[in-house]
Amino acid sequence: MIAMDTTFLASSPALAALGEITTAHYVVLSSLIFAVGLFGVVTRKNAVVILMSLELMLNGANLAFVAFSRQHANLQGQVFVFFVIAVAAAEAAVALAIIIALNRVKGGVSLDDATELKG
Amino acid sequence: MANLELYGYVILFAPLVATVLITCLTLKHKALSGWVAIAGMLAALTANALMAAEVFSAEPGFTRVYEIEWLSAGSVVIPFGVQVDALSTLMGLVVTGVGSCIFIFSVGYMKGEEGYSRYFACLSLFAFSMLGIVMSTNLIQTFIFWELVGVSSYSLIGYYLEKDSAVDAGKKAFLTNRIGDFGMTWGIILLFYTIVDTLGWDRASFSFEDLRLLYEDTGAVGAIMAEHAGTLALATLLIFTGAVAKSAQVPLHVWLPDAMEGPTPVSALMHAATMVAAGVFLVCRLFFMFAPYPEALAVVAWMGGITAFLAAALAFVQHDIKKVLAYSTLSQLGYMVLALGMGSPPAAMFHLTTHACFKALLFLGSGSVIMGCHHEQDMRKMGGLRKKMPVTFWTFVIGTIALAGIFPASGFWSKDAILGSASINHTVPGATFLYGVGVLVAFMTAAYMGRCVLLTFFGKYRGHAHPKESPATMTGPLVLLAVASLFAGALSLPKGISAEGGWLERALVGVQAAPSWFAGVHEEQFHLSVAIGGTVAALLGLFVAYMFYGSRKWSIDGFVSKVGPLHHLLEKKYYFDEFYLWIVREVQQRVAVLSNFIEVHILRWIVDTIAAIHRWFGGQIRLLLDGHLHRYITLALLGVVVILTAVLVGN
Amino acid sequence: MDALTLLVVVPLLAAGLLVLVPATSEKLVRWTAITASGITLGIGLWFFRMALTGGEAALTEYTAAIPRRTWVESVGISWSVGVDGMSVAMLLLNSLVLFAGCLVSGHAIQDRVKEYFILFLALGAGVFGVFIVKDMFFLYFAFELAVVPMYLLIGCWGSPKDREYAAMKLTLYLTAGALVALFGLLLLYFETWDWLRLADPEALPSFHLDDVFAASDDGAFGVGFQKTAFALLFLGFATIIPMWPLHTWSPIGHAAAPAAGSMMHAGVLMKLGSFAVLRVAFPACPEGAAYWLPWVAVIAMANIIYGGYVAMAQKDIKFVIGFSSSSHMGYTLLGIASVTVMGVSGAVFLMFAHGVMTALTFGLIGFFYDQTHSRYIPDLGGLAQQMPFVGTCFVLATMASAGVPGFANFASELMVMLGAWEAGYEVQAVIAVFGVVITAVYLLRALADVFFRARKERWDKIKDARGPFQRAPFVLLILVLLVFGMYPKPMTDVIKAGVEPIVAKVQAAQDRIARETGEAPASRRTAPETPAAPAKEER
Amino acid sequence: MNPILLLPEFVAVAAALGVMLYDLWLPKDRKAVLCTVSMVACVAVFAATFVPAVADGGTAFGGSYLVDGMALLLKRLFAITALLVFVMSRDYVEDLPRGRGEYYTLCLLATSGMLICASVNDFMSLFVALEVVTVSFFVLVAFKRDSTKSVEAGLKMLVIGSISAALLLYGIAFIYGATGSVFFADYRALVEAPDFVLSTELLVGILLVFLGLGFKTSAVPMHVWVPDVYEGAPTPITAFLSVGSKLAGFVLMLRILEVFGRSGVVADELTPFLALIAALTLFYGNLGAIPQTNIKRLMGYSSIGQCGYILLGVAAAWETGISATLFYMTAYVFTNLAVFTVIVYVARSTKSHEIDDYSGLARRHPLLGAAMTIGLLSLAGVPPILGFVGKFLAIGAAFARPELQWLVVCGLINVVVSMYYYLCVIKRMWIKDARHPADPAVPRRVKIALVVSMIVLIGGGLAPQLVEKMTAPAAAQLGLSKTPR
Repeated sequence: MIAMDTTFLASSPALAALGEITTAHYVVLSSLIFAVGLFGVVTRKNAVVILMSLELMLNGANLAFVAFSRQHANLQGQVFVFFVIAVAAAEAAVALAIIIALNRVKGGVSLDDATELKG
Repeated sequence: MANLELYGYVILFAPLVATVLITCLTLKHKALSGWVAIAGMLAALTANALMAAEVFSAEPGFTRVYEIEWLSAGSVVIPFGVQVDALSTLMGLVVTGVGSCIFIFSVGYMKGEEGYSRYFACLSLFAFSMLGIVMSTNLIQTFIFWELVGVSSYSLIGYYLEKDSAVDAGKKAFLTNRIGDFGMTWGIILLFYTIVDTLGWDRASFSFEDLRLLYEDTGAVGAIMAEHAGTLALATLLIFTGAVAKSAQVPLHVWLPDAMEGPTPVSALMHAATMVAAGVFLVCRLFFMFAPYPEALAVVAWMGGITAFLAAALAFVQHDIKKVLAYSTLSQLGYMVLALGMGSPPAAMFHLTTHACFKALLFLGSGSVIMGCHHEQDMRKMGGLRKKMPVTFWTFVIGTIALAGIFPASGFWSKDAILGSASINHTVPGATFLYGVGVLVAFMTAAYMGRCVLLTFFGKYRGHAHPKESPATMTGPLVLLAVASLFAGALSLPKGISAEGGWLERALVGVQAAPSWFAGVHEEQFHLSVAIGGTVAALLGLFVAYMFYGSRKWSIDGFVSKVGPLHHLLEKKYYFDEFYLWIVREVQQRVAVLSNFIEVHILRWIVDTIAAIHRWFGGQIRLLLDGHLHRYITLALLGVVVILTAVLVGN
Repeated sequence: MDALTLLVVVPLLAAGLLVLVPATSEKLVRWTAITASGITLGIGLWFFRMALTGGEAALTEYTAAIPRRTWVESVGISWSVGVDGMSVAMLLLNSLVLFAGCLVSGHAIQDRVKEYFILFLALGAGVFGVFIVKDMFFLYFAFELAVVPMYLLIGCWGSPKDREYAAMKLTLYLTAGALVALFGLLLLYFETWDWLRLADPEALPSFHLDDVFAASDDGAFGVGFQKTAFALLFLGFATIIPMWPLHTWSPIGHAAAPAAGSMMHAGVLMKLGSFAVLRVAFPACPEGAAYWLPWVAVIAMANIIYGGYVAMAQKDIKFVIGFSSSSHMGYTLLGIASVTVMGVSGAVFLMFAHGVMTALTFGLIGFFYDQTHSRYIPDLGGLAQQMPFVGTCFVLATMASAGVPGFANFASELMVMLGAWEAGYEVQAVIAVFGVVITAVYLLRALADVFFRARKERWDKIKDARGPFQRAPFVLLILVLLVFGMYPKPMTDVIKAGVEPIVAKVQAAQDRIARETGEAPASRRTAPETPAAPAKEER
Repeated sequence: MNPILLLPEFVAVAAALGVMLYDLWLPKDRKAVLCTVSMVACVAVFAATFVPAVADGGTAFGGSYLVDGMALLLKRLFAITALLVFVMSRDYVEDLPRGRGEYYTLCLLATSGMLICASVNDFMSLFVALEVVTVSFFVLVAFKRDSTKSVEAGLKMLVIGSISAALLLYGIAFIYGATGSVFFADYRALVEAPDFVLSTELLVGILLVFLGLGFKTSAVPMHVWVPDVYEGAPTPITAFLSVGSKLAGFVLMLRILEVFGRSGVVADELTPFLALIAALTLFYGNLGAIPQTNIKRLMGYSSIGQCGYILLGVAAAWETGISATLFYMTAYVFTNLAVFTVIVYVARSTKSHEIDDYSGLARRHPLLGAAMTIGLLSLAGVPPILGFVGKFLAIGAAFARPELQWLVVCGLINVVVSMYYYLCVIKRMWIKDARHPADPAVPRRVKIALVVSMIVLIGGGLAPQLVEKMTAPAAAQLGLSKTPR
């Protein structure tokens, strides 16, 4: 997914400022963070941990936004990030509420407690 | 001659009207139904008589055809109408004449029957169908009524619809005739399209008269026809199979004996006098199609001869009086067909006419006997009825004499005509042999009829009922028919007896096409030798019968024991029925079961399996979501990766 | 509103009214339905009279006078209807069967009368739709509309034993078939659009058959395309004919359905397929037809013989008749395949005759089944003594079905045989003739075992059809059979006029092919008297 | 810059807040008033879309907010959806132990989110609007917090939803990276430029966005949550999900398709991608539905299948295709909501969602029976019902693209498959004998709602042009190719 040509970065005026570190590095980093989050979601059983991994994924995306924003030298990306953070906060709140509810009805927050609905 | 058309349609539709009236109005009022039917029949008779007056007074070969378009599509036109000529008039007279007698007889015979009205409705329907054949102007129309005759016979044979034997007999009759009709349809279509292919659409037609023109054409058309003689002959023989079934010739004869399940008047009218003669009539009607092909005629002749002999032989081993008459009918029909094969339609028609009279007489006589003995049909339980029912006895004897062909009864003349035509025929291979067969059959006929009379009327009564003479409505027709049987011979006294030769012969001159080779085959001379031979044979037959059953000088059992296997063969009716049953049960039914197997276990199975496969997939898919969120996530991400790679690799 | 549209509107409107009628007032419900179907019967007869007096010209004129009512413009759906001789015959058939069906149901149906008649009328409307529309969208629309109510009719009022399976199978099978046909229709639709766009790049597409035919006449459809399209259309529609081996839905469907259900199903539904083939597939893809029909002529034999023998092995009277239907449809197929005026007219005439006959048969079977609750032949027997009237009618129906002269079926089957031979299918013609023998075998057997033979006490309680209300439908149908059997000319003339242009098209295609392959054109068949009128129309 | 364009959204949000406040001083037993208020709000929203200033359309906030034919149509559909959902919610909510006020508030918030979705014109508002809808639904799904099923459903939806949101977001990031903008206007200009070349990351971005939206439209592979959540969620919410949230997803799909699909290059990439998804979705939904015994679960699978059919039209990606899609959505709103209304009220009497408990419904309660039957037949695509026309148009539109005809075949096969399981339900209602003698009590407003839906369904089926007159212009405005390529 991240094996992309970065020629489109060539014309960026920001390159000079960045010195060695190109947008490509940020993008790679962001996708790594995203991947880590993904990995966490797939592997962990604890709902709370999964929630954290989800946040990680979002933040991976955020990093990409910021990087691109920097590269394109416009603020749209950064603004977007604020929106994402806000939304993520709301989502986290709801998520925690749900997890608490789960804990109340199931006495646990492991995903294995939630296998009643199937087929 | 305009009113000829009127007569024609009256003859045709009067019985139909009767049928409709009975079914729609008078079902409840039995007596009335009977008289409605008789009225219809008499109307037809009158019209027919009027017609006869005009037709027979006209010059020989007089023919009028009145047609309307019944159906047309593409370039095919199927007409419908009435054809008025000597042949149809004569046949019409037989049907209406004998028919009237039997209708009246039925009033007495069927008294008190539950389905009285139904009986008369069907009887009128039959009359309509039969007259339809007679009056028909073309092959399709003939076929239509041909089938209808089959239907009405089905409905009358199965008249006692609670009796299994009756129902099955009806079915048998219908199906056997269907087989004949199959050949007939095939023949008609083949004939039609052969003409289309060879002569083009504008010459193609179903009408007898158009076809006759083609066949009798001596010019270009005739030449083309000659080229395709093979196909045309085949078509002719296929059409003949229809006649074979209807006139119960071997091997399609099996239905006729069983048809005796019907009420006796029905047997008399349909299965002796008229319906079964339809085949003979058809061949006369189409004789111009047979005449050019000696091979075809040979087939016809042999079929007739064989039937005549085999059936006569069977008549000896019957105990049911009606069965005896039935087989004698078979053999007499064989006679007529033989005559046709020998190239003498007039002789055939002559015998048809006379036979209609005396065989109807015999059947009605037997009917009267049967009623007298309270519906007992087994001759072994009769005997000595001579005193108890004199009228029946005498009329029956007259009928027997006529049938045996003893001078001066009508049978003598007509049989003589047939034997004569056989004796002088030089075209049919083995004609002389067939002539011999004819004489032999004459002997057998006399013999088994003698047996029948002796068993029934002489000796002492062996039954338990109290036989007494039948009412006038029954004896009346008997007398009428007896007179007819005696004097019908006058219709066609051959040359040498009467000055100008056979009247019927001359009237039917139109019937015969005469290709060159054919001349003189059929001219009806009186041959003393033939006459004497026939008569001697008949007398001999009566003598033998007397020795066995009258004086009992010769032991029947001893004789039987001598010819054991032959007797057994006769008892088994040459295993025809067994053979057909085997076809039906073993072959046909197996095919049916096999097809059903394919239907259920292959076709249906395939469809159901397709459905089952879908259900199975459904079951598998639901298992994907087993409730574990991890599984879900993995599935989703897997899907994402697969789809992305698929698309990205795709381009 | 034109009378044709009325044919669809009246039943639908009646169904709509029935929704408002309280379910308790069953009498009102029944009479509404009967009146509605009566009106359609009137219209049907009116059209038949028009065809008789005015001939095809009158019908064409009438059709031309009906405007195209644009429905969904952007995709070219329009409500436009029309009749020709062929559809007039079918309209008459459907209105007859619908009317008779309503009468029969009038006393046969006691449970949920309201729902029953709503569905029944919807079914009728759908069938009428198929017979009159000239728009492919509505053709499919009406087709489905006719199929789906059958599900509930069979499911709710059918015989409990096998109704669920039968109903489901029938509905899914026919829908699948319809969808195959739909694929073909869409092929035609877009091919036609391309053709329209040649003339005017901005042209909107059109589902209208006239446009399709115009494109076809203009040679817009390549031979390959026609082969594909015809194959799809034919396969799709052949499911409901039903053509062997696609027939397995049909007999069990007959068996499970309630009396009037089987009447509509066997009497009319099964005719939709062959009608649609003649109405759409033939004129649209003559080349395809010319290419495929010889195969159809072969399969028709399978229908006739196989169907006959399977019927012979059945113990259930409804199955016997069911398989005999698919056997009879073999003749229709053969007639269609012959592509001669004689054969095709015969096929259409047979559709009519068989429709009436089989409706009669199922009406009668339903009548005694409602009392005996057994269709198992060995159980029955001697019924003619308890119910002479029904027995008589059944004998007549059997005779008609066995192709006895005097009934319309004989004339039509004869036409088919003549047509087949004319087209050069001699072998098939002979086999078809033989098929009549087979038919007689199993029909007479069934007849004898059900209605004749010894009286059985267990059936002594059942009642014969009494009074005009119960007898009317049977008498009506029998009369129709007899009238057109005794004197078929009026009907055949009407049908012929409608069939000729269609046949002419395909024959022209056959001749083209023959010229190309260099062999002599199909031997002896004659061109129709009237040449094919190009189905163009000012747009 | 004319904020009046947002009137419908304003109304919705105001109503949401109003309800929340009003809830504070309403006595416990009079919460039903809130339902009435919400319904009035929906009507107001519906009316607001007809205010000339709104109906004329236009853009706001520097072009990041767009009101065009499609937007208006969808807004109206959302209003109707919400209204019908409230109609069926009232009694249901009365049975809830607590939080009735919040229920209505959240529904109205979700509605406002959908309304915004209909007219987003840049990715920021797209993401926010989407999340507004999603997050509200997280809460609503898990609303019965003592019910294990409800909570579990909430959790599952939450996790899958967040993952898809992340995917979406990452896709947007890619697009932003490739183009340097988040405004659709810029994209339109970009792709229509003659020198436009499709870079891999732009493509990947677009695909990721579509996959992310697949979560809302319940398209494979993001459909995995659907059956469980549909079963676990409170029934009116299931209804809302199955219609509102799905349509929100589709309107966004269409919007992005409209934005990027103007360039043949992109369209050629998208068509096979969407076709693939459509095919998978069709088979998954319809085959999976066959063995179901729980009506809500069945409807879950069915809604996956329906999504497949809508995708048929989307994949076709030409004017008629979009028009067909909009048509299908319109039909889908009334159809599905009618069905779910019946489900809600049957469950109130039988306390069960087992399909077997629908036995004899047609006898027990003709109105519910008829509504359910017509609804299911409409889903199955049987004339003369609105759903049939929608299906017909969608299939026809896809058929126009020769490279999509294999997809049409899949569609046709699934028509038969889906007809099977819908008929199985109908069979129980009509043929089987009743299990529960208890007749569901149905209040008048619900009866009215059902009758109206039925009239719409049948009337629309007989005269589809009435609906088509709304959808076709809306589709035309999007300016996609007028003929199939």
